[in-house]
Amino acid sequence: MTFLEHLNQSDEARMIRDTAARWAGGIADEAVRASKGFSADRWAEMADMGWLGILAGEDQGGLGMGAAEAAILAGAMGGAKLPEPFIASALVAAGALTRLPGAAAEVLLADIAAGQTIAAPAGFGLPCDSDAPCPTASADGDALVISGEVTLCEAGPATGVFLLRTGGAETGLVRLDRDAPGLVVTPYRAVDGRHLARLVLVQVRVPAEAILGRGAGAEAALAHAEALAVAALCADAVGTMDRALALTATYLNEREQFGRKLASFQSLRHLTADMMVEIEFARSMADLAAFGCDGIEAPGELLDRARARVCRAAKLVGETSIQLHGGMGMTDEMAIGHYFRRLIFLQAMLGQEAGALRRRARALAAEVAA
Amino acid sequence: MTFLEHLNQSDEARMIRDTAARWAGGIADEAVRASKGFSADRWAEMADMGWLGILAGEDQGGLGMGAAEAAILAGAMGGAKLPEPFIASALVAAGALTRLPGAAAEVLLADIAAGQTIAAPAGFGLPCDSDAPCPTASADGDALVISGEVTLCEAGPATGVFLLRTGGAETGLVRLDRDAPGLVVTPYRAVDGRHLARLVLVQVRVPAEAILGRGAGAEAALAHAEALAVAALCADAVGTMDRALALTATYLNEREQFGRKLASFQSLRHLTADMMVEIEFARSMADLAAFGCDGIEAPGELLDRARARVCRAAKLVGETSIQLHGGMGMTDEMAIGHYFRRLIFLQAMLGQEAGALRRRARALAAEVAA
Amino acid sequence: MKDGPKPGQADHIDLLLDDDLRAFRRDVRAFLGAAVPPETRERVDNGYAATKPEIVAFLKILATRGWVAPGWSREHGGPGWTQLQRFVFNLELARSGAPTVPPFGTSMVGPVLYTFGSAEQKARYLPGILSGEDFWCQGFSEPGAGSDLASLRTRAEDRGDHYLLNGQKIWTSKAQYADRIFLLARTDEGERKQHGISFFVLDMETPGIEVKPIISIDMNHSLNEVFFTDVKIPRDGLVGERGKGWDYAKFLLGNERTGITNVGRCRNQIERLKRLARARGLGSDGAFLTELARVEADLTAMEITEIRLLSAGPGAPSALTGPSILKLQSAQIQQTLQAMIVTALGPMAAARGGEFLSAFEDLDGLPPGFFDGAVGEYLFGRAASIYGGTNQIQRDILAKMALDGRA
Amino acid sequence: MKDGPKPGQADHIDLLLDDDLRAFRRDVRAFLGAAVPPETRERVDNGYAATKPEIVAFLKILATRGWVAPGWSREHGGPGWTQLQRFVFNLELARSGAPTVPPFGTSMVGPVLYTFGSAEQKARYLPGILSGEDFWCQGFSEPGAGSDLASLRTRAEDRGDHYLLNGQKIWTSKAQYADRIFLLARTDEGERKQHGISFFVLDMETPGIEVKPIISIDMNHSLNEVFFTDVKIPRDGLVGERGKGWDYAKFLLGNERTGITNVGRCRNQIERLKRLARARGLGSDGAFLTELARVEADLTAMEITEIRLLSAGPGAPSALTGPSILKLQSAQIQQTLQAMIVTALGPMAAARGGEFLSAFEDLDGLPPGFFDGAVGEYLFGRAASIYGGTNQIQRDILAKMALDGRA
Repeated sequence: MTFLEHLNQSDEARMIRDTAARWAGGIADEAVRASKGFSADRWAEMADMGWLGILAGEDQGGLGMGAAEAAILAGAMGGAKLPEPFIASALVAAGALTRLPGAAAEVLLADIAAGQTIAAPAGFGLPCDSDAPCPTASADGDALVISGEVTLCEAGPATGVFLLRTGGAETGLVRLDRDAPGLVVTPYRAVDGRHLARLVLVQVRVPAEAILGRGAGAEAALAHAEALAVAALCADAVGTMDRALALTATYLNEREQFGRKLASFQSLRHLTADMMVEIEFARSMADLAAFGCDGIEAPGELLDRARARVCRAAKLVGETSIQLHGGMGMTDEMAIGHYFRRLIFLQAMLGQEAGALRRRARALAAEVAA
Repeated sequence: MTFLEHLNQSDEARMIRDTAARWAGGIADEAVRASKGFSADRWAEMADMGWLGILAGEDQGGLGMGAAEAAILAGAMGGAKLPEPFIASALVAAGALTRLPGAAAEVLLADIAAGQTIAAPAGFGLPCDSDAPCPTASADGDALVISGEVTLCEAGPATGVFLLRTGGAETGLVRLDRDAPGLVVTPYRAVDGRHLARLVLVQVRVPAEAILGRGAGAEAALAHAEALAVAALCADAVGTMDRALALTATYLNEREQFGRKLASFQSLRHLTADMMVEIEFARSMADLAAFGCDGIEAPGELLDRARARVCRAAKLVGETSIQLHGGMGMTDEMAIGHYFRRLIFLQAMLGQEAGALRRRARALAAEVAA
Repeated sequence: MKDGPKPGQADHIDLLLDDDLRAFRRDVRAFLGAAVPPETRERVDNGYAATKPEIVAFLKILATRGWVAPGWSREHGGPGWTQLQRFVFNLELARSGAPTVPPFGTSMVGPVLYTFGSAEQKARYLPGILSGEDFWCQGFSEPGAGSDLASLRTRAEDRGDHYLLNGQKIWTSKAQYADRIFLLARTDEGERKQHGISFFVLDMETPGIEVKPIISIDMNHSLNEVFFTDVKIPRDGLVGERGKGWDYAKFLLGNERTGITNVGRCRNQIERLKRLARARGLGSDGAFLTELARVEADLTAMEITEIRLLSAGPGAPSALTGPSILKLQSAQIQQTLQAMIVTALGPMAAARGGEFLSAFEDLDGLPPGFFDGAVGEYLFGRAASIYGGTNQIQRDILAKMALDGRA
Repeated sequence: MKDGPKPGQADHIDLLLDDDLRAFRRDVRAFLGAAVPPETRERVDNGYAATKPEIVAFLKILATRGWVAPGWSREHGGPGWTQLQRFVFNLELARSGAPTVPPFGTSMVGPVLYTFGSAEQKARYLPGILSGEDFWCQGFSEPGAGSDLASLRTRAEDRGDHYLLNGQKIWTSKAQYADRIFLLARTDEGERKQHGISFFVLDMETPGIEVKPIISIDMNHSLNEVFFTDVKIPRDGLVGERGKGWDYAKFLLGNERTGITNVGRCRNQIERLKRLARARGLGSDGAFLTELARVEADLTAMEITEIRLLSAGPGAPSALTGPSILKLQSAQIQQTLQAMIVTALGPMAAARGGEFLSAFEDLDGLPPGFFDGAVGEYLFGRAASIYGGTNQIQRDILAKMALDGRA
């Protein structure tokens, strides 16, 4: 597939887009607040529509689609500011599993697709480019024994399985059940209210059949999952920003000050225009990132550019939308603040603009010094 | 003197300010253009008013004033965008000489003050913080033999003497006459039209009586001259920006578009406000730099902050003033472009914002790594 | 210069002061160093708002030196400090990690009362402000009016022995703590909407007042809506002349603007950034360090600008532009610092709340409160460019002077 | 993917193209590599405008392939390229250091003529455009009208066998080189000021035309004023319908906007920045390198946005917002790059002009033309946010769509 084909969505992709827009558009702000981080009903609906298996093959009960379609869904989640771990389970964890051979991966993928299991990537993908060390694994017969910590993992009470990246002597990817002896899961919340957790592993024993991948095979799966994470987070951010802009435009048209509609003040109009520009540039980068997952062999540097540019846009759009809402934007009551907080979450998951630029700046240093 | 006393100008300083404002205010744009980089008449007027000796002691025919008063004059030069090397000769060169003992320095200082000699600092002060190496000197009996190059020196046809900083075996400061055998002065122009020159020295012999200072004594004089250069350039920039703002405000009030005064468009109004803010912050830093010359023992880091902040302001104010003048701002005919170019010159002389921040960033790296 | 910091040290303020002010600064620093409890200091340093008990306890200590109302003259029971002493005092307050003292009593209603109030009002209200015992709040903004104060719709109807107050205020900071409120209400219809507004003071216990919390985007409660339903304001609750409330409000807001640069907090933030950089290994991140150097230069410029404008006095031309310039730049510098800290937190900027605070002992050697507080401060910090006149309003004010030749 | 650059290489465009486009790109690159003389390449790369002889010589070579008018269909004698082929062609033009081909003939008046002109006009004017022989200029802007084209005051009075033209144009780029001009003039009074404007073409040798240079802030002459005093335009100089000039101008400006991102030049600038960084030892300047990485990301976003908008076609909703978005961002990216280069020049950014060019063999191993050209480009580059609708106008256009729901 070329980038142009990617841009000209397939009929299937358009159908996904329309369905997602309709579904997400029907979810009220109050309903999202009421769910306090997770709605089992919404999750079941996603499963029913096949979205939790969007990347899984038809053999695993999935839709067998690619990053382009996955990104469409992620964008819809952003637009409705849904807190469910769709990206975590259905895209990043499932995306890694699609690249792993073996029955264990297939079974888990099918469970995720069916909505029976929610999986959380641990130590990769979310956040991108984490600077924290992975838990270390050592062999014990054909099992592994793992100790260490994952400080941030997108997992809530409903999350049953962790896909853990391991470091140390035995690098790879394992399935870790929530009730594994020696695993302590401490829950906490994200700035946008979703569920997160800290994992502490003390001599956790993982049997051979739960080892999903090792060495180069696992690395390739992880790289694919990382790319999917970037693409999905970028798409989520664009969906979030689109909605933030729409809310802001509505607000400016509704409210008056000094006897005039806020939307009539040129300074506020120009700030709105700046938001539009940022969003359009972010949209381009989200498209590029989605294309990069399936269409480019080693998209790393392009993904860095994408997350850097999307982070910048997210910061400007988030901050400007609050500014344009004035005092009202400072209240939790208005939806705009929730979108602002989601954008903060997404920037953190994307590694922040500064983090995304770091690798390239180092490469440039080498190039310039040469 | 405390900073507060510095801010509350003396009667003498106020007199200088009023005289300078009146004099500079009377100089027409056309007159400055016509002088093509230097007006002997204006220089003579500056000499008559005693300004060329503002830093020289009364024994040398000077006014014996300090950096605060010198900065007032530099600001006036900026406001009228005068191309004469007032800062170079009367402040930086003369400022170094005031800190050097000995008859040679005294005589030269008196000549500068009287307007008989125009001196140019070479290898220090202008530009600040140059990264180019100094010409190197070695002893030959009690004379010095100097070879090397100074790429940028603020000197024109009327410049008769260079105050040269030497490196190599014999670091110090020497008087170098323009007609010294082995010295080649190649003239060129600055972006704002003033006279610059490249100096190339091949085995130039400087007799003992022309050696103005050596070692620590010369270093102290050079440090003082560098501080004066920063203070004067900052003040010049503020004077330049004040005038750029005034020209812009006038233009916006005179011109119409879409049937309305430009000054009535909120977006243009806000850009004007941003210019004001930048100028006021730059003014504070110029005050600080002037105070630093005489009132603080080792003002280096404060001077770095001052030139960094002033450079940033100069860039924004210069660029914004052109933007607000629209197409007309793009023409050489309008005075505003000349102020813009002067601000480019001043930023270059101040070492650019990036250059001014470099030393502090390094210090912070050490502090943070510790 | 022997009292000043060593050359190259970050604190340049001493270099700009004379011996008396340096001595004053040492005195203030020593006193505050002992006056602020370590737990308060840490919470405040991490960006959390002080609790009411913390504020009250601290004011009690300040009152022992007569320092609760730094801006008041001796005549009114204040310390009679110069503007520069106040500048230094504010700097040291922040440096010590002291709770932010709400400005409503000391900087806002107090000066209105001693300037325009009756002898009875002064006697009744000023002592409680000076002792720190009375907690005030401000009833200016109204829903839909935002920066456009003159459009207010709360009415105080003259009923002979009292005014009958009906209406609603919004953004009332700390109203949940307040003993008293000062407010603007419309008493008459004026030709221009600025006319016919009056200035009142009122006990918060008066029947008919209802305070409803506004949870802000940092998920904290510091703002409120205040509803007035047939509230009887005694006649002596009117301050100054009826219908002159707009003038008093402008007088008060003028006072407010000079205190909002928050230079001291910004200095702390720079120290926090260094601490964070050390913890997160950013010592080789040239972009970060240069950005830090840049904001340091900005902050120095703001300090000098504040000193310059303060020392110029109210008659100088800069007195008109100065408040807006300082407001704009201080909002920008504060927000830049807040954002820099959040960015430097990296992925953990994603976390917030009580569970997070107890999930970790430390992160990169820093307490989780450092992270949580920084994100909260960034969120609530968006207010810096909104409250007290948005950035857009400040630019309008400045442009009027530059382009229309009037204030 | 075997034809693409290696992963990690700066040029991502190949990764986005299909095999045909990659082959097309190779063909264009090979041809242009031979077509541009090294001296021209260096001058253009340093930021200088190409001279008329350089442009003419280059167009002659382009004409051998039929590539003078990349946007024209085969029907009109163009290569019939897709938007993406044109995008790639533009990229390679810049990459090769080719002279900037003035858009006046090929992108502006040409499409107006073949869309709205008479058969005679097409026969007379199009061949000269396609061969590169005729140099055109544009007479739209007038003094005092700036971005407000509809306020123009130049009049063309109907005198039966001719129109009598009186008035003045300004900002006429390259008029000193031009053989012909197209212009807007008022032929009738309309109810709205957009009405009654007509579109004319005219030989520059016609008596009564006077061209006066405008020296711009870079001290160069590329702009002009053009005065018309009783100039007789033959009747067949009127293009399309009388009074419809406003519509044709809008059609023309729509074409203009799609070509102005200058992505290719920006890519060159990034390479120049690296070269400069190498020469000036900025390899350890983390702030500089991060800024460079940031603008690279920006440029990638602009490339993708341009491809995205081009591939969406004129019917898509983005066709309305796209041109303004690209114009705003391209101005910003170009200006950022120009300023970064000037800043990285250090103190020598102070120098300019012919004496400077001959005073040095090289500076830090770079030719003085690198310095002089960079400062000149920075100066003239301010125009990017002014001409073709200022940044402010572009934001007005975007806000109308976001807030008023209309274009």
